Amino acid sequence: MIGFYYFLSLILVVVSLYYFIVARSYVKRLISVNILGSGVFLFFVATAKNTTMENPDPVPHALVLTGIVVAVSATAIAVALILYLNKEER
Amino acid sequence: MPIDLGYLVALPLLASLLSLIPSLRVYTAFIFSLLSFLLSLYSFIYTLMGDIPLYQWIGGWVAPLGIGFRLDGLSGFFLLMTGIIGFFVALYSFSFFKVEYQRQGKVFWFFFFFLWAGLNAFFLSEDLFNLYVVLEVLSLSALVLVALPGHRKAIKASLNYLFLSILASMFYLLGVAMLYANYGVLSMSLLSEKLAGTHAFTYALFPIIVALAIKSALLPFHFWLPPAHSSTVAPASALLSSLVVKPPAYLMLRLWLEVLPKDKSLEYLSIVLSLMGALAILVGSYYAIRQKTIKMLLAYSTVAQMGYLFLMAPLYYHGESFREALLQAFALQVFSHALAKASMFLSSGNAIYVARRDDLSYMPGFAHSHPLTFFALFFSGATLIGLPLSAGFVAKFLFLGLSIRLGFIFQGSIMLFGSLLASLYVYPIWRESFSSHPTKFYDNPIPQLMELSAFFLGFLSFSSGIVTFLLLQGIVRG
Amino acid sequence: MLDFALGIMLLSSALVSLHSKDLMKSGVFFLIFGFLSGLIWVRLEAFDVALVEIILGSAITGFLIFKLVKGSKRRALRVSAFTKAWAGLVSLLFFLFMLFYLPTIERQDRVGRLVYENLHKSGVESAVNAVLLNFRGYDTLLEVGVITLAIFGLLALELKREAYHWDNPLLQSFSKLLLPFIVFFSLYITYLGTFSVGGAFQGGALLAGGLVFFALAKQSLPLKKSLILLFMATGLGFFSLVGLFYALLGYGFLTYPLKLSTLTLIFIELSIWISTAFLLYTAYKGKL
Amino acid sequence: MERLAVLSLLLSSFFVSLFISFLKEERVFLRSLVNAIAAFYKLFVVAYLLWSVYRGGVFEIRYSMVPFADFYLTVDPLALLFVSLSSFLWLITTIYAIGYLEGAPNRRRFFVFFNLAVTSTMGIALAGNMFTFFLFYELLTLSTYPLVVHRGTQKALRAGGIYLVYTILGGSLFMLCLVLLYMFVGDSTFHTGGNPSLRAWVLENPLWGKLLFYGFFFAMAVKAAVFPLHQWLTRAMVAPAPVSALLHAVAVVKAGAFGIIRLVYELYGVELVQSMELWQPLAYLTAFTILFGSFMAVFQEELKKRLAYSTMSHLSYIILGILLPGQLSTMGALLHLVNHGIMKITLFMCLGNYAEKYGVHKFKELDGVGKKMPLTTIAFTVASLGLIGTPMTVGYLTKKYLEAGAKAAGEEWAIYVFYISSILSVFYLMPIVFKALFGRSREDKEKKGLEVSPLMLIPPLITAFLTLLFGILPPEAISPLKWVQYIVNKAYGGY
Amino acid sequence: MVFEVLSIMLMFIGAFFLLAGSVGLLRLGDSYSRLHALTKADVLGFGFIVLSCMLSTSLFSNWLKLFLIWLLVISYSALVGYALANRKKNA
Repeated sequence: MIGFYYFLSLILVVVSLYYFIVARSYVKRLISVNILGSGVFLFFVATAKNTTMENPDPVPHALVLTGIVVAVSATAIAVALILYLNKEER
Repeated sequence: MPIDLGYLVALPLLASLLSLIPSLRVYTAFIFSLLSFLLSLYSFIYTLMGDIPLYQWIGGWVAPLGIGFRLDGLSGFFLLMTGIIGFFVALYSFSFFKVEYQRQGKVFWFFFFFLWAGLNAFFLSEDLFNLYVVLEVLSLSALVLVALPGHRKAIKASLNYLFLSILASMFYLLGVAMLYANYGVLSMSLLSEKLAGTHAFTYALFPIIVALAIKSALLPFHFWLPPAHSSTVAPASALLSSLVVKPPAYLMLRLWLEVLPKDKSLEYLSIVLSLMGALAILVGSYYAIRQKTIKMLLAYSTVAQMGYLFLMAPLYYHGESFREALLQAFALQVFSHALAKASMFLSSGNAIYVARRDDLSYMPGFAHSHPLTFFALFFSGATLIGLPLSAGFVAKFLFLGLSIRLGFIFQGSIMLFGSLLASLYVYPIWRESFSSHPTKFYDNPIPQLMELSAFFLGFLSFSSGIVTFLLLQGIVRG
Repeated sequence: MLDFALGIMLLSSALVSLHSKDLMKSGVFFLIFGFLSGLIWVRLEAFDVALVEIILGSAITGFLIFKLVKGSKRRALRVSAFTKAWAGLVSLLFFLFMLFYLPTIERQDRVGRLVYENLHKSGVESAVNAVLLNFRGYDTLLEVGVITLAIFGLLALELKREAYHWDNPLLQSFSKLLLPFIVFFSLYITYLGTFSVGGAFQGGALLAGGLVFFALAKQSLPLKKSLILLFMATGLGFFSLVGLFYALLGYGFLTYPLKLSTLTLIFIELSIWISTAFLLYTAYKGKL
Repeated sequence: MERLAVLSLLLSSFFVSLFISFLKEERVFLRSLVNAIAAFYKLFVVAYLLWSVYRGGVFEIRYSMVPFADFYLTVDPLALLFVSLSSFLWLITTIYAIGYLEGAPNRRRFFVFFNLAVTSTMGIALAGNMFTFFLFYELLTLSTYPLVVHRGTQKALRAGGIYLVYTILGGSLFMLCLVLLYMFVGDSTFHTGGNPSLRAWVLENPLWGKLLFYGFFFAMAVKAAVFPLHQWLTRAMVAPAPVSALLHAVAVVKAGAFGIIRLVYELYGVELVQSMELWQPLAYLTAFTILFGSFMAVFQEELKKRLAYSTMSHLSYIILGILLPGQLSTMGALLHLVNHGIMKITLFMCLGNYAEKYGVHKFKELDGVGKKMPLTTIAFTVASLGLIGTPMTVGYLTKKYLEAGAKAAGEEWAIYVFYISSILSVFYLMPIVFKALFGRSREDKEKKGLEVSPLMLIPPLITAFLTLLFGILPPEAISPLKWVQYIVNKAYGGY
Repeated sequence: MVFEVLSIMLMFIGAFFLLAGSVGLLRLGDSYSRLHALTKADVLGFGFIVLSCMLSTSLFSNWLKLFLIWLLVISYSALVGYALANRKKNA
């Protein structure tokens, strides 16, 4: 069951990497980065579950929590910059 | 008596928050930049005398559970570098933001101290995930500094920089996740024992090395650096070019020398990195020579100079017996380039302040009108080329000697050729600042503090060659 | 069987969101992707992460992305066939590379066992929050720093653009009615964090959602601008001050003595709660 | 106390240059005062060192500056010869420069780099091992470039560019050889009879030893303007007179020659050089340079270019003297190191006076200047006679020893080279004197008062007088000849 | 025991209404009627599921929480329905 999630995170990372490079607009590139992030976090949480203990290993959970907050803050700045560029274009 | 290394990180953070209050801004900026400089100086002196490597576990939780600060010769040395450059750029910015970019001046200090805290945190931390968060702090604050001027070119450059640095951070995180999945440990000191004899880490190494290459603008990923470093205000580009690009290379060296055991795939990787480094030097210098504006020239020269650190990758791999000399050469190359580049960017800031134009042909004849800025440009240019008495020369000398002793003729010849190329792109700056062509004569004075800080940085980078044995004592001890 | 279904739905929503030409559709599917990944976290018993993912990862990020959808041109960047080819090649190679890697991961309990053994010394019952606030408190300090840095960076760029809003009487009255409950509920979630699922970031994000909902109906908060700035800075300010305070006392940076740790952690959680809320609220507003 | 003396020798001009860089442009008097004080202090220290080294005192400073090599300054008789020469001539040139640059723009920058250049010359002289020598050798490049490009005109910038290309290429070659030396031999300190560990290594693998020797030789030859590498010297004549006087008579070119002396006598050792037959091809090259230099000088229209070519040829006198085996030729070379410096500096200063007073740069503008400026012309004549090697002048001494050395070494062809060169030098020096004295008189530019400000007139007269004095003095009296004899005795056990 | 059977039965009824709502969303042509299906059927289905959950727990505090959740969802979907319709009319 864990192997499936590892594989799923792998696909997410690879697909979003492809679309990151091929993205036509900044919004698409931003979405692909976020999805890549979710893929990596899935890998982390799958590792958390991959233990002999009954409840999962809390350290990756804390790390993913930090990762999500960092990803959100980076997205917030990216949004501001893209808004500036869009406004500038018109 | 070792101080609590936490101060080195927490104080600049507090300073950045305090600098938001308009009335307190100038005082906090001065007091805290001085304080942080003294702190890094003290930690450097501690590496000379105290027992190092000094481990301090945050929250009292030991290795696998908690995060630790580690202070050894190399990190102490880089803390000193950050302190010196941070302090002089702070001095420069005091008068720079009085005369120019007043609006940006208000917010500059917040990101300046954040960057400083991030750099201190990076050189001290020894936990892989913690380094991810610090890398993110560095990229975001550098990013906003790039976007500071607010015109379209700066915003576009910072956006490209943002995307590439998020991608690199995600790759780095993937590498850390893979290492954690296989070895269940995040701290570097524990990792080195666990890695001995296994092969799984080579998989995890690939995303980490790619991420670090992107962050330090190694060749195929260097497109974001020139527009980013050249489109922003002078003190910001000085900080970016001299400090923000260095930590990834430092981390790569630390991983290489201390954490990763010898492995076939590592050898191939070192060869690939060395090739990319060589290309970076050649292409970077080629573009630097062709540039018309001084800031683009300096940005491309950063790409070239960073190439040296990666060029020597095979030496890190094979040079087990010369570990100490390699560390010293690496540290000196980074130190001299950082100081020289910071002084050159600050002087280019002076040039733009006087001539109101960025391109090289309009660079004012500094030799005639502003001797101090001319000395800064002259001495830091000499350090970039690697002329003696400068730490750059000692670094090149060490690298050259080691590459010949270990039989890497290719690396040695590229290193020598690279310093010749460097003189090719530093020469136009000297020539322009010397020419007494009438259009080049501007007598409006540059604020005293701006000239002095640029001069001192350049002079320090040049004369640091004399005291190299003192600077390197920390690295020798541990 | 359920994992398989969730996985397929997640993958398809990601593919549609990435591939579709219409930006609005890719935005909507990105939201769906966020909720589904939240569900998958729940399936993997990572409840705290599920909560954060759904509130922060998909709702707030989705909302920020929707701000972009209207303005952006579709064809901002030129992408040649050559880049498509090498991008495909690179991702394929990376896929194969990772495929070889996956089998090397074996089942072992890593730092988790240590966390549970030391849980009683951390002053917090919930394992994830213990790691987050005490064992790896330094990470969280830097993380709060990152989000403060990002939002102040946003403000520094001083975008003049007015945020999207919809002044409708029904929305105004409803949001006015709902706001107190949301504030109370987010406080409850933050407090809940000390001994079970929940925590500072989740509560803060929830409150941010409420505030955004309130501001959506073109109502501005009755607070002064400097007060909002203060709230935004409390997270980082209080946390680092506490760290320094304990360092001065001689315990060491961010080291809480056993009997004081629960109290300090609660105060730290509250400061993070209030600062995350107002930071994300300003991220929506775009300016103070 | 001894360490202080050596260090102060080096640092006195370094701190002066640092102090001046902060001094405002207008503070002319303070700047000249500081310069003069530093010069006199330096002379005093040199005198003290001369006296105490003669008594057998040993002065040295050694600290490990770089992980593998150390910064080593030592005062041995050879170093003292060069130090006394350059400090004396530096004093002369400083006085001359203060006079010459009266009212010229950015003198502040000029004197900063002027002092830096002298610091590096002192460093080159005092260097105890090849690493320290290289440090100051490159610092010399760095400090002389701004002096060459001082005026900032397009021509000056181009000349500076070429100067940089040559010196940086030479520097890189030097660095490569130094790295090889340190990697394979590990130590490069100078010993009177040659570095023992180096000799052991060279005997082991002769091919590498030969390559290393030629590498070092050509790296130095760039500065010593040996034939293929001399273009920068003639072009650098664009620099102001005091610069070309001090640099091309004393500092830059002599540094190259001095380096070759260190290389042949103190790094490789004379026996090794002769036993490995290293010196023949180089001797032919330098001989060709002598002839080429003198030959080209005859046709130069620009007066300063003419002197540049003559410097090139006279430098190769010194190198040829070093390369020829035997003590006599060595003495001749060391003597010429000093004599050429004194004579050439007089010629450059006289040319500077002509250019300053009547704006004379070309040969054809010279006529009638001699009558208006009698004293300068006398100094010029005496110095050019010395250069030619007429008896009773210092030049004659060097010629006598060089020819005796060549005969002792069994290389008769060298004697003919010296003869031809001195005849050629008659052709390129005497016409200047005759044109100045007997050319058409010059009514148009009637300048009252003394020919040229005293500050610019006295230095050439002093040096011209010295060329005569040292020529006439018997060997026992205190003179460069006596010191050279002392060096050779001490180094090679009796002559 | 009765409660378990009853809650499973209610769960099925709720699921059935949710199915009806989503089918209505897909099949019905006009956007207003689709909106109608979305708000009415789904909210009813959700009500039944909440009821079944309430039956399966014994704690009174859970009952209260579930009831509040139900209240929130009802008012929220009404508001969203109104907003969508309003936007559709003005656009």
